[in-house]
Amino acid sequence: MTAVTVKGLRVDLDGRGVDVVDLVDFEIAAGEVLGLVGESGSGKTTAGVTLLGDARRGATIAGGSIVLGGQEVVGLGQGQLAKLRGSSVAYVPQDPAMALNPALRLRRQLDELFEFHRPDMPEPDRDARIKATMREVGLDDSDAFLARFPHQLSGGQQQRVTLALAFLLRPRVIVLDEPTTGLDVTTQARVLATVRDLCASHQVAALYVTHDMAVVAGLAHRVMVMYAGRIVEAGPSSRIFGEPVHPYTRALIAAVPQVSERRELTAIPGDTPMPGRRPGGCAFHPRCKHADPACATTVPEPVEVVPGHIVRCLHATRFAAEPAQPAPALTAGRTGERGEVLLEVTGVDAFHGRKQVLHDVSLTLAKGECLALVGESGSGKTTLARCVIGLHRNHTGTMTFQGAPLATRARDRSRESRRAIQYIFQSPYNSLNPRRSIGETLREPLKVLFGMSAAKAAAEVAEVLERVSLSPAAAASYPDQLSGGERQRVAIARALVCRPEVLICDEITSALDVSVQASIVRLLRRLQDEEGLALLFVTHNLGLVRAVADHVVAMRAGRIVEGGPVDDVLDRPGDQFTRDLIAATPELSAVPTGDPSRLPLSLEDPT
Amino acid sequence: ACGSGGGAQPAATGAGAAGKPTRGGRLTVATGGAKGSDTLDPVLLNSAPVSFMARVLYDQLADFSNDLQYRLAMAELIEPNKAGDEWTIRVKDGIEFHNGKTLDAEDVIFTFKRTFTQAGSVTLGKFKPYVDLDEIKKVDKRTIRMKLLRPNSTFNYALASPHKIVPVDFDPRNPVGTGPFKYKSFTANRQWVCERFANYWNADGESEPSDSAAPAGLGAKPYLDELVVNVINDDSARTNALVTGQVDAINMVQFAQIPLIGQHQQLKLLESETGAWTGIYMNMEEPPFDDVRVRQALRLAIDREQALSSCVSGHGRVAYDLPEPYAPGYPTELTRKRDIEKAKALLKEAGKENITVELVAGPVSAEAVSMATVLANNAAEIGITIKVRQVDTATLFGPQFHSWPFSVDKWPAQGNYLTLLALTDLSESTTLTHMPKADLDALRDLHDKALSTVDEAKRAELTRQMYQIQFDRGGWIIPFFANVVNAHHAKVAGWPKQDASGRSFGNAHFEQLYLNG
Amino acid sequence: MDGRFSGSRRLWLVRRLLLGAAVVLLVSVLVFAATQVLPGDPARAVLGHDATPESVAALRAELGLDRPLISQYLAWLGHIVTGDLGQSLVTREPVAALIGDRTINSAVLVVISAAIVVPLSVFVGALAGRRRDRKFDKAMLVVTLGLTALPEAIIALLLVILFSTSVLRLLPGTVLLGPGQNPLGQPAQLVLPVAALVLGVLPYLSRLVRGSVIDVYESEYVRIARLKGVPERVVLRRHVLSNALVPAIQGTALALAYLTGGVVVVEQVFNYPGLGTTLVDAVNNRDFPVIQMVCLVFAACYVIFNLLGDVLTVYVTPRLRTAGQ
Amino acid sequence: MRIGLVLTGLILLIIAIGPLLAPHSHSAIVGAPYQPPSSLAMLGTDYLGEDVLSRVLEGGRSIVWVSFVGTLLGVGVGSAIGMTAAYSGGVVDEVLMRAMDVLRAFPPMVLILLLVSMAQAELALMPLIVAIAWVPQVARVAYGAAKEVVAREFVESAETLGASRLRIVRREVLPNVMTPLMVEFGLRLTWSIGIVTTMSFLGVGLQPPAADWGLMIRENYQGLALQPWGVVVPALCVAAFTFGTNLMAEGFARTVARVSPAAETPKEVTV
Ligand SMILES: Nc1ncnc2c1ncn2[C@@H]1O[C@H](COP(=O)(O)OP(=O)(O)OP(=O)(O)O)[C@@H](O)[C@H]1O
Ligand SMILES: Nc1ncnc2c1ncn2[C@@H]1O[C@H](COP(=O)(O)OP(=O)(O)OP(=O)(O)O)[C@@H](O)[C@H]1O
Ligand SMILES: [Mg+2]
Ligand SMILES: [Mg+2]
Repeated sequence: MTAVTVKGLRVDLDGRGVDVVDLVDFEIAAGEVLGLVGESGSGKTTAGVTLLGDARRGATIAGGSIVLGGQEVVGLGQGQLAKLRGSSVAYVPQDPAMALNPALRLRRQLDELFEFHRPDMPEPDRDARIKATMREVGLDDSDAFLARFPHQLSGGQQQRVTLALAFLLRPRVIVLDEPTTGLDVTTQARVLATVRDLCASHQVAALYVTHDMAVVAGLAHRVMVMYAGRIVEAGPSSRIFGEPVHPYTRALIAAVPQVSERRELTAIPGDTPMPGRRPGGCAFHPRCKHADPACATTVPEPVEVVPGHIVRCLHATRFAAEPAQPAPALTAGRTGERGEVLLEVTGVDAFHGRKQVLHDVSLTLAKGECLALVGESGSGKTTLARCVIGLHRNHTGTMTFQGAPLATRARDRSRESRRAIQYIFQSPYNSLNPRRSIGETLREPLKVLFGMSAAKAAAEVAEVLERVSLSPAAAASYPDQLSGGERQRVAIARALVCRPEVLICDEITSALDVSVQASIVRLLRRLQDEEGLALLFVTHNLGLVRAVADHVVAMRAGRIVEGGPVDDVLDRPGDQFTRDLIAATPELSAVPTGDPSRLPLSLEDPT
Repeated sequence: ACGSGGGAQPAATGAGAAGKPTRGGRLTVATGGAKGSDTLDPVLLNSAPVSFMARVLYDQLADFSNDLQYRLAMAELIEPNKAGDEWTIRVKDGIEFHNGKTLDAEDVIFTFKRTFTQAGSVTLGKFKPYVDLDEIKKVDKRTIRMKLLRPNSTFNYALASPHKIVPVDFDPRNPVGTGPFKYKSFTANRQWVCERFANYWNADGESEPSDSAAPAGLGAKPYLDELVVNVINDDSARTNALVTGQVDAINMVQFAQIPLIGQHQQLKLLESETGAWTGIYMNMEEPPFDDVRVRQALRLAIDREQALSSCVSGHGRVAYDLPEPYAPGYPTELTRKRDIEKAKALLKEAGKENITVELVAGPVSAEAVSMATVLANNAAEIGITIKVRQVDTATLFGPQFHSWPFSVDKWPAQGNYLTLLALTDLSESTTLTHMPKADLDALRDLHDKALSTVDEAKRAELTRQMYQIQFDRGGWIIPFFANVVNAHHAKVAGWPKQDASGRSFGNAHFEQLYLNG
Repeated sequence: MDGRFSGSRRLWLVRRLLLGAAVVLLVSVLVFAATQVLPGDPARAVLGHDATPESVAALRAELGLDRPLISQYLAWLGHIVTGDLGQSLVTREPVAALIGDRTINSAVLVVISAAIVVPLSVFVGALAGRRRDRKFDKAMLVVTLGLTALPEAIIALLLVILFSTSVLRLLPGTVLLGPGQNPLGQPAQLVLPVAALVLGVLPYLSRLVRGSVIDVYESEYVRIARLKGVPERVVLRRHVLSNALVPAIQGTALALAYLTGGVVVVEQVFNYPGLGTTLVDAVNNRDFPVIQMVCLVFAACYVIFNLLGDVLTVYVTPRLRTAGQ
Repeated sequence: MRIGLVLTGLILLIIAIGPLLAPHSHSAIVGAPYQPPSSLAMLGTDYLGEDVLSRVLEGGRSIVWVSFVGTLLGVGVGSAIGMTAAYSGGVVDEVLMRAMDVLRAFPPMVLILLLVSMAQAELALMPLIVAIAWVPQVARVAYGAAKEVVAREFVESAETLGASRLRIVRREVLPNVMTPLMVEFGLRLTWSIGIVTTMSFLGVGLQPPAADWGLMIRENYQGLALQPWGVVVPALCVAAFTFGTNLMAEGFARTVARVSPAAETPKEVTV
């Protein structure tokens, strides 16, 4: 039974006649989970919220039809939409911390749905339904819990509350917009299981929006791939991940790092174009390695390569006939002797205020090696990294660089050690001064560390930009003119311009799309090979660890629980904690079905 | 204090014609010029409102009428001996204080003692050189005899300028006097309330001439039951209060607001010429004013007509640097014409061309600052640049008050030039002009001579000679005598025609006012 | 976890109170120092131009102005602590009596103004914020901009001209209040001063409310509420206002503190017997104990309003209220 | 914003070339007081008989000078204090910001009243007085803005290089709080004009015979009924200037800074 049918949907930016998404057709059956994937900016959210008859400020639904349970949504008035929303179609937002009203208690926010959609429902029934739903999403159903305010919940709990809000009135359709992005892998796994369970048991049709291919692989029955506002490929999960046809889909999949095997990550060159700047013909052609002149001029029509598998590519039939995706090259981990130890951390205890967040942490980093630091959120990875660079002052224990002790504060350290150890921050948006040009940003270390004149520095800047594969012309631009990936390259360049020996990278790819992440990772590996850089690579992404690291150290609650060569740890995890972590990480290569038995963890929330 | 304030009911109600003259009722007026330091202590009077209020609460041995004629008040006799150094004073019989006590010689003696002992006493100055406290003898119940330290044949004038008689054991917190109204409440800078004193000694006395004198049959003065004086220092706000009927009368009407009041039929103006003056003084110890030619040049440079027109819209009379126009011996023939050329020549002679001086001006009167501005304007024409620096009164009267080289001050009319001179140029401690010794000695000599003669004509002649010195070499620039303007609602009548002292509200003769009910 | 404050909150409150007291104390030191720098002295201001050196010296001695500064200050502070606010140098009356009813008068003015301006601003601001960029909003922006373009003194003058003396003769343009008289006894007199204060604060506060209403309207949870099918009017009432209140509370605290300062100008224009006119007089007379006390009252108001604002903010913000639990 | 530019430009034009156009000296007495407009005095005469037009043309200088320099100084010093406190944190932060709290406890008008009485109304000192009134308020705003910036990673990045504090404040923090500070400057300028006018109006500002719009309002208010131009024209000039700068600040804030300048930004409540 079809729950919702979308045909020819188009959303325009107001007054500019520019489409954000167009030509979107799909339907979702009751109980089915449809995944919608694509790089950032491709139009996923825009397409998703149209099911609620909504377009964000500055945009309007310009055409097409959305039939939901026999009712046309496009063109409904505010009042009718209000009736529909929450009861027939519900929305689960990306960031639960922002989506829950901080001034209202949970019960109030849940009860509100009855107030406007089921005004006749008697109070005891409401209460029963609320409690049942709370249990279904794996939350405490006590009155005390319901009397809490949103800020009194953890991120995972908040996300579950948004799920409860969405499922409370048993809508036909539910739109989930990257509901697990902010969560760590274990919590993510639990939330995913909840979603799948609820959809199945209440026969709710779900549109699951995400940029994380691996998540969809384990959850969705069918998957749509979106690029530049168009659905470029759609089909059953098994087809999309097993036999992808569109070059874009293939490239996306090749960029996803895997925990189970070390493989060469391939990046898609370039960035997703913004609405209004999308190229003619096939929008993907400038980034496509198979593009021919026709691609630049002809708009591809959807082609059904096998029943239920549709591809919007001029060469769809040819690609479909080819053997599916050449298996990604497996690479060997680097082995052999560890080099000279550069950085040594011994017995570090660190505190935030009175709270101890690191307990007796020790590790060593050798020349030319990449040491990954993994652990769930809040385990103290960032704190440790900041201790090393001298930004976190409240700690005890010793740290040495090439045998010489490091002062607590960066400012008190020798110029030599300030040069030799460089730090790259997580957010490319925050780590560059928005008011200074890239050139100025890159000259700053040269000035501070070497007192270099601007003229001499200019040459260095141009050179370092080339090393991170940016054009020297980028020196004149400002951060907001660059994409996230480009900014992160600038951040790397700022570190490299000091000619460091150790790079500390704190989740430097977590804010980026997989394809961009792949290119950054490749860059780092290249630098490592060419220049013998030592890397302390902080991440919670085990796939990445497999892809880049030589050694790995796992942390939990401020303690090191396990450490060793990557392959040893990931293939034969010694600690239960590491095992859980690996199990919770969604994998692309796993059997792509909606089979709940594959879910790694039970539903109970341990908190 | 008393709880029922004056503003509780709108004062003047209804426009148009006034009704029949009636006894009783409450009069609400608003005054400007009040200060936080105002008190009802009659030896500390230092603002316009307290000085007219003192006339309401207290009375004097002698007084000046509204045209500045000397006359006896509570005294039935004030007489000097031949040498003018011994005075006999006898008070009238049966004058009653507000507390029921009868005025007698003890009270007069007590008042003198109090004047000498109270810190900050402002009337002390004029008595100090003459009165010997140990030589005041009570002759009988109502008579005293005073042996002065030196002759002063105008001692009676000193008694007629403010010298309020208070009863023995006077307490300023509960002031008791012999005036027509008695104290009810007082809050400095805010409100005074007083009520009719039934046993007013001068209830049947002659009233000051008025255009709307009380009809016979209205009974004994005062006619009003209660007098409420509100302080509204802001000139516009005060006018507004009258216009909107919140008060029945106001004083110190700014000349610019006369037309505004004229628009209202039921409002009447009360304007009077006075002998009060605001002067600019030059400190003769300080260059360039140590040179008489500079002083005269400035006196020649100022455009008196323009000053009169600009500062008070022409409401006043031109003056020629000599104060006290009502004083015996005032030389009306001593006048000056504006003469730029002569002024320039004088400056050239003195070698003081193109000089710059600072004039410290403060708000001593409404016209003080504008006068300074006009002078600065006029002086520019003779090559003197005057920088006007405006300061507040606390700064003006601050420690430098007696040593500013060039500043302003204001005086009410004293009625007698000898009295004024003793308080200003001749006083060693409070002089502002710091006359050079030669002139000072000459003036002192003339002053002493005048005081030791009881011959009025001779005294007038000596006074004239002193005026001449002032005119030729003095340090004051007095461009005009400003009028005082009051305004009142038509329903309040009985206002005196004239108020030469400039104390406002018809020299505070509230006892002769009545309401047309 | 509800209404009552947690232990750490109570500690916070105590800390804030102490801090506030310290601010007031420092203000007193500053004002004392400032009064020492003022040119001129009270003895002269009292005595006027008839002052003789002896009388000034006598008065100075009597007023205690000849003692060393520190001992003057400490003596003053000692008296304050024991509840004796000292004596006016000028009138020799107890300062407490002098400023007592004026404080009440000013407070009446401020409280009435606040009682009008706060709900009005919330109403206007919320409406404008809701109709963002529409006619009402634009009109409101122009009006508030126009109002801020006029200094308070000029607003007050305009009001007098319009409603009292020249155009309409509806309301008294001057306030006449006997000592101890209740300003509420004559409401007509209060209209214009209150209007001047309200017009002075309204632009600031209503735009603050508008800004925060818009912020909240833009927030994700309001979008989500709409996507839950909550009707628009409930969105405003329940989801927007409850959260937009916080900046409004802070703004109100600031506005109240500002009002207490604004009374200086407005009282002056309307001859209103309050703290503002008292301060102007005291400064002119160099009446140090009064200057000090009035400044202290102002500072204390500032501290109290801020503290109240913070406490209220904590109270209506669940995140802050429940912190530390 | 365009209207704002035009108005402000107009006023600045008056200030720049006005004195050259003035038919009389600003302090010359050209006739009787409060004369209605005539060929001699096109806007009539004022309370002393000076030419209103000449005084209006002359009278903008002081107000613009005092409010502009005062605001610049106040915003400059205030933001320096705010940024230093925000960046340094710890004791410096506490001491500086508590000191600002103490100053903020004086309503600006009260502070100005005290300062003016202390210093007397010297034109040269008046900007300083206006500045002192603004410093604590601006410091608060700059502090809030800078506090957000100093927590950002590019500041930490500069710290890992060992850049000096001054360098970090100047090169990393300042450029990022520049926009709110400009907005602040615009608003404070508007308010300074109001304050300067009010000071003159209360008689604690410039003193006669100086020509100054605020002073003119005070001087000629008495004669409003006789000769309204002496009050109306300077009041309009002040209003136009305030309105102009206000529109500009508002426009700047909306277009460049993309914030709605809610006057003084309410502070965060700290736990
Ligand atoms: N109302 C709008 N006004 C302006 N631009 C818009 C609007 N809605 C969407 N866009 C633009 O359209 C593009 C697609 O936006 P959308 O949020 O749908 O992408 P997305 O795939 O959900 O990206 P992400 O993964 O980053 O969430 C983006 O470049 C966005 O900037
Ligand atoms: N500024 C802070 N104040 C107090 N506690 C903090 C602060 N920053 C971090 N913590 C706490 O310290 C612990 C370690 O935090 P840290 O940021 O090092 O973890 P992490 O492993 O980097 O986590 P993530 O993967 O989420 O980045 C966490 O419990 C966190 O709540
Ligand atoms: Mg999205
Ligand atoms: Mg981290």
